[in-house]
Amino acid sequence: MHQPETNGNGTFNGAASGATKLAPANVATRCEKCRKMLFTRDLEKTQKICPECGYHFRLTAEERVESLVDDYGAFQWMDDDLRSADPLHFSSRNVAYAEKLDEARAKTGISESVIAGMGAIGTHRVSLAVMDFRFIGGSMGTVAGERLTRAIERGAEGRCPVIIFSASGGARMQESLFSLFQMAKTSAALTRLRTVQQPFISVLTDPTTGGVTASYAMLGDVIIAEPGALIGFAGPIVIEQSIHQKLPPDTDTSEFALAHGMIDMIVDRRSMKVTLTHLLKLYAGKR
Amino acid sequence: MHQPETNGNGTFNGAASGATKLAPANVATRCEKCRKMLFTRDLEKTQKICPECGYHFRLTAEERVESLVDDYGAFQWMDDDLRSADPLHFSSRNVAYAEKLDEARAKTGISESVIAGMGAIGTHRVSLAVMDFRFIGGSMGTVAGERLTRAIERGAEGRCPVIIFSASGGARMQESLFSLFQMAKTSAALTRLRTVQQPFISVLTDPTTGGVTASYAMLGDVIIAEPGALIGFAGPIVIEQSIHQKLPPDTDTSEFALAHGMIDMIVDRRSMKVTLTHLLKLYAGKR
Amino acid sequence: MSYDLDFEKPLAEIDRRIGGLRKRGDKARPEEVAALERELAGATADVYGRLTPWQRVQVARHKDRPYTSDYIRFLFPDFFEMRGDRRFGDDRAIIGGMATFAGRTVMVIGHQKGRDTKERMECNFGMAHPEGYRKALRLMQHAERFGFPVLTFIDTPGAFLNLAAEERGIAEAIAENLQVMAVLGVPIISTIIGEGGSGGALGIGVGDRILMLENSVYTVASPEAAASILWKSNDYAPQAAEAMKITAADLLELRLIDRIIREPLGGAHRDHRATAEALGAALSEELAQLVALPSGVLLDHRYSRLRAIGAPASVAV
Amino acid sequence: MSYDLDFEKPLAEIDRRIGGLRKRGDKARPEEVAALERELAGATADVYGRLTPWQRVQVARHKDRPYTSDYIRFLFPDFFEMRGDRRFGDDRAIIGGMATFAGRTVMVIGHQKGRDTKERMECNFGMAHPEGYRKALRLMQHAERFGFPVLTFIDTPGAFLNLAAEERGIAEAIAENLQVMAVLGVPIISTIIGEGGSGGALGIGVGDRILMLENSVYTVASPEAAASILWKSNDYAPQAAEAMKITAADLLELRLIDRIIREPLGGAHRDHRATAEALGAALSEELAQLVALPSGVLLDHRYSRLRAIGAPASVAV
Ligand SMILES: [Zn+2]
Ligand SMILES: [Zn+2]
Repeated sequence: MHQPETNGNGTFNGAASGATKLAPANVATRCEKCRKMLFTRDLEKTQKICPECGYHFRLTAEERVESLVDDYGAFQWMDDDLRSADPLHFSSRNVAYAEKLDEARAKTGISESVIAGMGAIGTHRVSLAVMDFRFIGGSMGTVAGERLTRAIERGAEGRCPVIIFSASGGARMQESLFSLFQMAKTSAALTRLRTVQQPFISVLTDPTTGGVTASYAMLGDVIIAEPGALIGFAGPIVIEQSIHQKLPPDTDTSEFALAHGMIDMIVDRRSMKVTLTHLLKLYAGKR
Repeated sequence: MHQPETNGNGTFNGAASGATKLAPANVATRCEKCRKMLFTRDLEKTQKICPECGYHFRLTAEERVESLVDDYGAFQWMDDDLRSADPLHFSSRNVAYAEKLDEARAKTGISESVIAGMGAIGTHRVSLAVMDFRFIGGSMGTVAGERLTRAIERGAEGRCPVIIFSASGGARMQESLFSLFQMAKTSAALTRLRTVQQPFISVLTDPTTGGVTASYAMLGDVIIAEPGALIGFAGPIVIEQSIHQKLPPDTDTSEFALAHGMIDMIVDRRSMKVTLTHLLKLYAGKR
Repeated sequence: MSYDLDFEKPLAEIDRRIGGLRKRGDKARPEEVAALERELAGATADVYGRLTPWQRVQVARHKDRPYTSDYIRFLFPDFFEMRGDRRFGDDRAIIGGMATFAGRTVMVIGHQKGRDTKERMECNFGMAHPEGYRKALRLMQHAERFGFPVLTFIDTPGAFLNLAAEERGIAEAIAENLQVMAVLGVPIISTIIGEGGSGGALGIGVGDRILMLENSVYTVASPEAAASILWKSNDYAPQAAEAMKITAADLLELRLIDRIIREPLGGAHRDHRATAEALGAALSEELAQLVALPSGVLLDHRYSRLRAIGAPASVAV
Repeated sequence: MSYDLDFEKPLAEIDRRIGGLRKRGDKARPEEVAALERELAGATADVYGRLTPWQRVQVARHKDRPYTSDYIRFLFPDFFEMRGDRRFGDDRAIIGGMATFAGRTVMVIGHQKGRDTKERMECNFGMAHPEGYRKALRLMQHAERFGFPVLTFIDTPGAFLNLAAEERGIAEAIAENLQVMAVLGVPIISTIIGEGGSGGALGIGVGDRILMLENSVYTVASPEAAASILWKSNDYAPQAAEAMKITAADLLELRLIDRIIREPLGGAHRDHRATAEALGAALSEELAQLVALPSGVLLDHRYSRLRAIGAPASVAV
């Protein structure tokens, strides 16, 4: 079974099964964009989109899966047994990386920054992997890289489309070069998918930066982004620090990426499933 | 034999065989760039490069071949029998296109805007084609397109490199869509060369614009240009007329093309043969 | 829809009279209106039945002529737009994406001129920058990877001629498309739906079949440009249009295109839906033939076709 | 050549004394000079024999360290530079071209930091824009077409981080290279010659063999950046350098690289020629092994190698 660490008492969008981390229904949250106070119960109804301004709050990985698949209960979780071997026995400021991983698992209820499995979207069987930014900034280390690679391989072997929802600050520093090389590994895996005429649909959510953008995430046959997501290699803050250059306010947003030809489409979360279904139908069309 | 129209009394660079159109040795020409008066006999010694400022005067196609091949007398001219079928029976201002062709032949001593054949450069056997801007602006119609295509095919069939020196204002209007489609034909022919691991070396000389740049000429495995050549799709004059925009003075020169990543190298004419030989040696290297 | 082209003046006059009658409402005599409408139809058939090449240029450029987006609306209702070249930008002068057509998934790519002022500015009047051709390249290679036939729709005065286009290699972008299309492993059908302007048209125009709408034109240079060079004055554009053989009928006779799609009475701009239906029927027929060919045969035919264009004569030398 | 790194102070002192003796000219006692030179060699061997990771970072970034252009001068005398991405520009931070090496034609591609101020500006200190990676891509595909092995030389603080790089898709450019290199049909050998900075290094760093010069480093993020995030202060860069296992010796032990090339006494910057010769010998050996492999085997090995990187542990769940 999936997610032993999950406390299982959250709710999302009215579904009974759960692993989500929303505050109780009567608690209020401030919208990051329009600064209005919003009730959790209202956000639940809109898939965590601000009813006032359309701001897309971040979803947990499990909320994401639930929002997409036809039958969440039937979703086959995969590779949940994988754990970082902590190849460098890394620690910083007297805190072992292993402890950080334990903390992240406890906090998020999931076992790593990527969760993955097989399910159906609009009746189309797909290999789906989703990142969770809460888990050490959605960073890609050996487990994330391996789960993404296996998700791609399941598409290649099972001849079905692969869909990955990214949300990541980049490579995980605590696994150093092992993390960096996951960029090469995931990108290489996609070449296997190409040989079987199955698509890779890459969906970029807030935020998708660093090594993830510079590898598989930008290699989608189709690349979709949620509105207002931060998307870029460095991100505007790093750029401003690095070159002491003040940037236009929309730098490295979904809209910026669309304007610069990097993505195909910006899709509101409420239309995401129908958009993916549309695409899956087209790719399933007679050749 | 090649070039029946050639009067055969020119001289070039001291060679006995001839078809060039230089003025008598004691006649003076004004340099297009530095405006100095130069004697033909001096220009002959420098392959028509201004000794004062390095300006590259245009070469005739035959001068070009002579400047490159190991043994001009042994150069095998090819496809000299091809003539435009004038498929539209074109005329403008009561002058038939057929008459213009006759005029151009008489003026230049060559039979069309491209001449081609097989020869050796630095002992490497190559298929060589050269354009001549004097022939209706080096325009590419059916004969030019066919000769270029056959030159490429000779490379593919004989497994030797193809070198084309371009000098063209673009497609020949008098053959209308037949001319336009030569762009597709020559570009398609290059795909045949790719399958036999033989290179296409494209050399752009003054001027190379229009349909020629938008087809085979920009598809070189290596692209070389002579210094100061006009290179571009539209050319600065057309752009200025079209959008009423004053352009920087170096727009659409070889140096502009190099700066914008479109060509590999600018080569002085006096180093052209040694550069091509260098390249041919590399492509002939063990795989 | 008004009759506003020069040669449509007689039609405009009849139309004005019909309008006058109609304004009278119930007082109008139906027989009178019907008679005038028959007269208009007859006159239209007459005028459009003997358009000069230069008049066809006017029709091909008509502001109400159906554009790629109109054909998408009628023929490809589940069109999924794919944007951007993944390198520099998303050029709105060339649009493209996947859609279902005749029971299979196809890749649709076409120039877009833009209808109103705002859209025209966005689309740069259908004159693409290098990133437009590179987006088209990406989409064609995507189509090849997935085995989707490619349908292109050509409607451009030409590639854009400005400094930015030169800087980013407009010539290279078109050239690369010519080479890639020559060996793309899926069927390609290109249709000239309006203006086929030179290299900018050809850049998405290499195909197994080349179709033309009845009143579209395909030119190596615009008649105005050709006139200014060969006749030394723009005023000779009608003569240039004539001499250059730019109409669908001429080009079919010269065997440079494969098929003409008839337009509704009075031109495609008078009935977008009917035009789209005629085009759709033709595409469907041609596509059925092409998908039946093994890929090797398809590519051999395509190459032979390109190779044979404009064979010159041989003379004794 | 001076000794100007912090940890070289004892060496600088001996060097200064030798210099003092030499200045006296004939009056200098040769035995005395020779003794000091022996002392300097011994001290250098001692200091360089136990460099900390952070000290190696200083050596890897040394202003006199040999750059790609130096290796080209020594190892590839008939180098033919190929410039431009054919799309946008010619990035001087990555240079490349064909050359003869070990009896065959190879494609050489490497970062170039620049030696003097002018060259450093031109090369942007070895931090490439997207067009640099796209030029590298063009050259690699060219190499594949002609069957030329690819040798890459990595020496960059990282890809450039500015607005222009983001606008033109620096992430996409690196990503595409990773994918293409994974299946490029010719041998690829990548050597870290100085700084292997993150994605900017990896963008030309996927290979059948990964070599490192003894004092080069390969990092997922610069020690300074890692320190500022994980230790909350740049000052902990030495600790970060240590913890991240960035040296050739560590990475060989972790089996992330294949081979270390020893540097001359006191670091590569003390003898460019000797460094180049050692590198050349290693490349020649590795290349001989790789070209002997059938292309299918080569690619299977490359994929397996990539596939196996950082296999996580499995736990019961
Ligand atoms: Zn809000
Ligand atoms: Zn001069």
